[in-house]
Amino acid sequence: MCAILNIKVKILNKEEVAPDIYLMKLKAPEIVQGALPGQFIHIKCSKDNYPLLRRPLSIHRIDKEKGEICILFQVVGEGTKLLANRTAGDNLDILGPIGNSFNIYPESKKIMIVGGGIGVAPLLALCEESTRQGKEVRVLIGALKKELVIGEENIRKSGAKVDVATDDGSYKYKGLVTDLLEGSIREGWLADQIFACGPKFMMRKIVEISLDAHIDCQVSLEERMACGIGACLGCVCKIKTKDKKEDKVKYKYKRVCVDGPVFKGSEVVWDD
Amino acid sequence: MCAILNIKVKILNKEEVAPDIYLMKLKAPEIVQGALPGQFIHIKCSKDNYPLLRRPLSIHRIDKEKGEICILFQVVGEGTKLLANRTAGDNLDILGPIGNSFNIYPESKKIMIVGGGIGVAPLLALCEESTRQGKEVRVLIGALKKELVIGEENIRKSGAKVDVATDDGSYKYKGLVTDLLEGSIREGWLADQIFACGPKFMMRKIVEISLDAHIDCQVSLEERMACGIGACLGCVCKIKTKDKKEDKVKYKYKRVCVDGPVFKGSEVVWDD
Amino acid sequence: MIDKTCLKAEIAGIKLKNPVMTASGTFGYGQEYAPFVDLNRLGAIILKGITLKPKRGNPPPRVIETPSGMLNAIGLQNVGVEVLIKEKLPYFKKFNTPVIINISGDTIEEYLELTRRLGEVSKEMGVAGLEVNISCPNVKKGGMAWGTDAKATYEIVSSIRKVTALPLIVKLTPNVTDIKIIAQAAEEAGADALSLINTLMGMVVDIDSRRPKLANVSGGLSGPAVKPVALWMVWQVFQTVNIPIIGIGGMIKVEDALEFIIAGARAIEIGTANFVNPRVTIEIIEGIEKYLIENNIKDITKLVGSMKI
Amino acid sequence: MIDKTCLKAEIAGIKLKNPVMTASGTFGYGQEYAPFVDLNRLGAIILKGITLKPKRGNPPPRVIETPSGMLNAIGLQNVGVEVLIKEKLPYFKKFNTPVIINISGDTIEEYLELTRRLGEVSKEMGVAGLEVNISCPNVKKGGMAWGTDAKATYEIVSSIRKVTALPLIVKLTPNVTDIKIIAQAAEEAGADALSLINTLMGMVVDIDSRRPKLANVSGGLSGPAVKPVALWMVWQVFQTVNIPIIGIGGMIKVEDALEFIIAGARAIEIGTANFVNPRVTIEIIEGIEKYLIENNIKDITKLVGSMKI
Ligand SMILES: Cc1cc2nc3c(=O)[nH]c(=O)nc-3n(C[C@H](O)[C@H](O)[C@H](O)COP(=O)(O)OP(=O)(O)OC[C@H]3O[C@@H](n4cnc5c(N)ncnc54)[C@H](O)[C@@H]3O)c2cc1C
Ligand SMILES: Cc1cc2nc3c(=O)[nH]c(=O)nc-3n(C[C@H](O)[C@H](O)[C@H](O)COP(=O)(O)OP(=O)(O)OC[C@H]3O[C@@H](n4cnc5c(N)ncnc54)[C@H](O)[C@@H]3O)c2cc1C
Ligand SMILES: Cc1cc2nc3c(=O)[nH]c(=O)nc-3n(C[C@H](O)[C@H](O)[C@H](O)COP(=O)(O)O)c2cc1C
Ligand SMILES: Cc1cc2nc3c(=O)[nH]c(=O)nc-3n(C[C@H](O)[C@H](O)[C@H](O)COP(=O)(O)O)c2cc1C
Ligand code: FES
Ligand code: FES
Repeated sequence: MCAILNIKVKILNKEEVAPDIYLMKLKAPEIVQGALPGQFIHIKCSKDNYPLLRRPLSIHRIDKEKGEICILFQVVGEGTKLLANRTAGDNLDILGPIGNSFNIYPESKKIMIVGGGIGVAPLLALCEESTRQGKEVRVLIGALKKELVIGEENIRKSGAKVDVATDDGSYKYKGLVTDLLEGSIREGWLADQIFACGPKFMMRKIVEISLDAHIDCQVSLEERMACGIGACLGCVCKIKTKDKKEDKVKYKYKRVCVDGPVFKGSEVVWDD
Repeated sequence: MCAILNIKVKILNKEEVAPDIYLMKLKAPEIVQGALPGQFIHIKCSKDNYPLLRRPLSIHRIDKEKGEICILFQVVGEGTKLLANRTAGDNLDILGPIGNSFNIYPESKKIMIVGGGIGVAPLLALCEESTRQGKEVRVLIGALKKELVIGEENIRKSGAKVDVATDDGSYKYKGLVTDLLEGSIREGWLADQIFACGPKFMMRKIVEISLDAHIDCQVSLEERMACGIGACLGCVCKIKTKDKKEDKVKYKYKRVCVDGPVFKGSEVVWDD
Repeated sequence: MIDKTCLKAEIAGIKLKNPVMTASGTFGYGQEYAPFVDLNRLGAIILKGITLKPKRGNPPPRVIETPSGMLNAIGLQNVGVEVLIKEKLPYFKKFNTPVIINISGDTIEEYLELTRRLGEVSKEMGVAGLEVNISCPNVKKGGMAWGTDAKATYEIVSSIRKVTALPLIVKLTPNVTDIKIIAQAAEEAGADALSLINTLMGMVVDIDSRRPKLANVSGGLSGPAVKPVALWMVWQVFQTVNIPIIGIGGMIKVEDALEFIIAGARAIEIGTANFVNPRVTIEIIEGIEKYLIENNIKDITKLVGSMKI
Repeated sequence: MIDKTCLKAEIAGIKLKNPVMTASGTFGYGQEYAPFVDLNRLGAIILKGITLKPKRGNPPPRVIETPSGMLNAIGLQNVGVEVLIKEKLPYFKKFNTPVIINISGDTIEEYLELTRRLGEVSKEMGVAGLEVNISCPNVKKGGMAWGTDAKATYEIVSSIRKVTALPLIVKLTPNVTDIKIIAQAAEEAGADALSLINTLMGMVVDIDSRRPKLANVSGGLSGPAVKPVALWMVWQVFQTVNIPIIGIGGMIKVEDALEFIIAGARAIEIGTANFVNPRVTIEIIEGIEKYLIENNIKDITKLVGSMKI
């Protein structure tokens, strides 16, 4: 992990790739060399102090040669709305790269990557890195409907096999992306590692599936953040602790920003 | 005075006419017919609620034929900065027209108009209306330095005689615009009415001069505003009261927004 | 999905078409907003705080913007109760919206005389109720002093209660250690409803002149900045008293109003937001209706205090 | 125009290069901000609030943005004093910036034990002083209860005073009716300095789930939204006590810091703004220096409390 920098990066390009979903390319040679799949950047969306806090967005793509990174984000509130209004040529104040990144084991041969909704954002970088390392990669994408399926083409270009599930059946398989995962396992395609990012209920289900199938699984979590660099303790999630006698509750709080955002699926305590 | 409207108007044009001073043309047929020189509009500078309050800006020019009004403003803080960043084609949420306007007496023949700094903003409309009514109009413009002299050309085009004073002497007379006023009175050009807008100390001095010369004088005041429509009582200024016995302090608070912004110079209590 | 919902509320016996009222001091004497708002559509109108005699108010500057808020130190400038009765109240005859008078005084006697006077004319002039301001931070005497002490609150509210049968809303200040105690005192003293919050004390300094930006030195903070504080206090008081609560503080969009209702406010008052968007009250009424319909809630009373913790 | 100015300040006997410190809980254990800030340039570093035993803290969500502010309900998650001493404090050996420890406890005994323990190691580990947090709104026991009552404040501060010679800064809560009384109690009890404000209590409601957005229900409001409230309290306390005041609350640019100094703060703490701009402390130090030079002020102490009213 390289040091977190606070820099101004130039917006090279902005594109609405799906309704309310934007792809933005940033010139960031200072951070691109150290950036790893699964890490994120913490962005000041506006030029003044409103909204006040930064917004965390995953690194969608890492182009070391050109010194560029991409982000892929959905407009859900004020911060992302203002970000979507920024234009090519603008400077963006970011902190990054932040977080621990997905851990691809050298010995893994087959990699399964599952993304739900905007959760595919960090997965393209992961997919490209995995194929670069010569792994056999399959990607499952879940979305509400056809227009919201994002990243399929780029993921396929990277050399991975892609399958898609839509809730309403408007594109490819009708149903949940977790059905596809279960299907592929049933068919006997057993990955050495599963990586997942998406809605909580989806990740929880994937962790269950992976535990049943005895496949190592890593998930990328989200939590509301303030500092983004490990100082405020605002972004914690519950992580199981090794059965210490004194510890009645058997979990401790870990920071999603710097202890994560990627955690072992088996360690996450899912409540509510 | 016509009713105050809350409307969205289109920005037709924006131009930086002097360093940090912008001229903006707005399509506002709904309010242009009733608008009078000296009135202002109360503007939501940003698209969100930051900064929170509207900002009052004088109507600089009224073009009834085209249904357009202009504003002329100086960037001094967050609100005006955001306004300066708005672009042609944008919609602007405004309240207006607001205030009592300058009162040109039918019997007046000679009109003297004095503006200091950005205080010239409401005076072009006044000047154009005065010449339209066939008055003989002289205008004195004061500014810190040459680049900050604004409106001279348009005022001259309207048919008025213009003189300029700059503090540093970089353009025309070196000194205060009030020197020019005193000079013209000494030379015997006695106006029937003096209208003034600018920094407090300038208006105060002009009122003194006008009282000495027994010339009727109207000044346009500024005060921080919240509602801009007479409801909050936030924008008051001290106005002399007719010597009522019970009233020891001999002034009352009047609202700049709807009781003004134009007041008789002789009625204003200038303190601090 | 349902296609109709009921927005009606009853506060202190006052029947409201909907729960959206205007906060005292931010809606003038009503008429100022008539160009923008059909006053008939409002739940109730609360007028600028009134005193027995006219009040000049504080010197300017009286208002200053702060991050997502504003400070005001109007100092209760108002026309006095007699001019109110003669010149301001008649205007409302043509509307069927309840008009509530926000009252202030330097002494208990002044509150009482004001209450009696408004009681006398209430039928004729259509005074629906009184909102007792014991929380104004911008006047030297009286004002907030009543609202920061439970005993003083009890004393003034029970005194007023004795001289009037008018619906009595007591408006609380947030500048206290424990608003629950004050709320309880007001309830025990006979308040029919509570409204909260008034403004938080604040100050801004001009670093060039090294003087306070407000001539009055301090002012009252209002606007979105204070919303979280107001919500917390409404929720606290909701768990404490049995009389209805009117939520106030920083609402500028329908979501804000819904937060207050869910936290226990049977009605709400919109203040500073009127300055930003003069039609905000109507937009919030329409937004509440839409939310109720979309969420299949047939009656807004079902939403009041529905927060689960 | 002068070309040099003196930024030095002394608080509770602690010598500061400049008046800019980091507010507890917003600067972690210091190290987190080292990539962005030369820690040697800071006036002082105040670490995340520490307790005798490690504390797990509250469940998430713990933070939520509000208009120009944020609510937090961290619940004092911290490593406990022993890990602090062993793993966190050694890091500061290479810096010459005073490190102040913010302490909390459930009981007086815990505060005392913590104080004694830190006193024992203070020389060796470079503990410059203690900031006693009697104002945390996010813990069930202790916390703010001490800071909302003058007697309790006196009791806890005088008890701590008896067991330590370390510089003692008492951190006050704004959630009180009259902060002057609390400030006086702390002064009388032997505090060397006061810091204010901690956060204001607040809440945000999720209108979809109809639950509070914070798992802890309430949280502490900080950020620019609270600045006017903090300034007013600093000014109030400045007129009341004779010990130095450290201003805290909502500062995000140099003008804000200057407002606090003019209103009476001998030093300031920057909190939430660190999250927005990790270099904000340095920018504020540089900005203060520039202001002093431009205004021909040779020594910052001349500016402290220079407000004319
Ligand atoms: C490590 C990390 C990586 C992320 N990567 C991406 C990404 O690549 N693309 C993308 O579109 N989004 C990503 N998110 C989520 C993104 O940060 C939020 O959508 C964004 O902060 C919302 O800001 P806003 O101002 O637009 O919305 P707000 O007005 O702040 O909130 C709108 C809604 O969004 C949700 N939300 C807000 N903040 C968060 C948060 N931190 N975590 C989860 N939900 C939140 C809430 O439910 C809220 O109701 C990531 C979050 C984290 C923690
Ligand atoms: C009736 C009226 C008409 C006006 N017409 C014009 C005009 O035509 N052109 C123009 O450039 N300006 C005009 N002004 C002044 C203009 O409203 C302020 O400059 C503007 O509101 C500043 O907003 P801001 O957010 O940029 O600055 P802020 O950040 O709010 O303040 C920056 C500085 O501007 C000054 N200021 C702010 N608001 C006011 C105010 N309401 N009155 C006086 N000073 C203020 C303060 O000294 C402050 O330090 C007018 C003011 C009034 C009351
Ligand atoms: C300019 C102004 C004047 C006010 N005058 C009064 C008043 O006369 N009486 C009163 O009880 N409250 C008064 N208030 C307080 C408001 O009624 C309200 O309680 C407060 O502003 C919080 O609500 P808001 O954030 O929606 O503005 C005033 C507020 C403002 C901003
Ligand atoms: C995330 C967070 C954690 C905090 N933790 C502590 C703490 O442990 N001890 C303490 O005394 N104050 C704590 N505070 C309060 C701050 O030190 C400060 O008093 C407050 O945030 C106001 O300053 P600001 O507006 O500059 O943030 C915390 C504040 C925040 C935002
Ligand atoms: S966001 Fe501050 S610790 Fe993670
Ligand atoms: S700005 Fe509200 S009365 Fe003038």
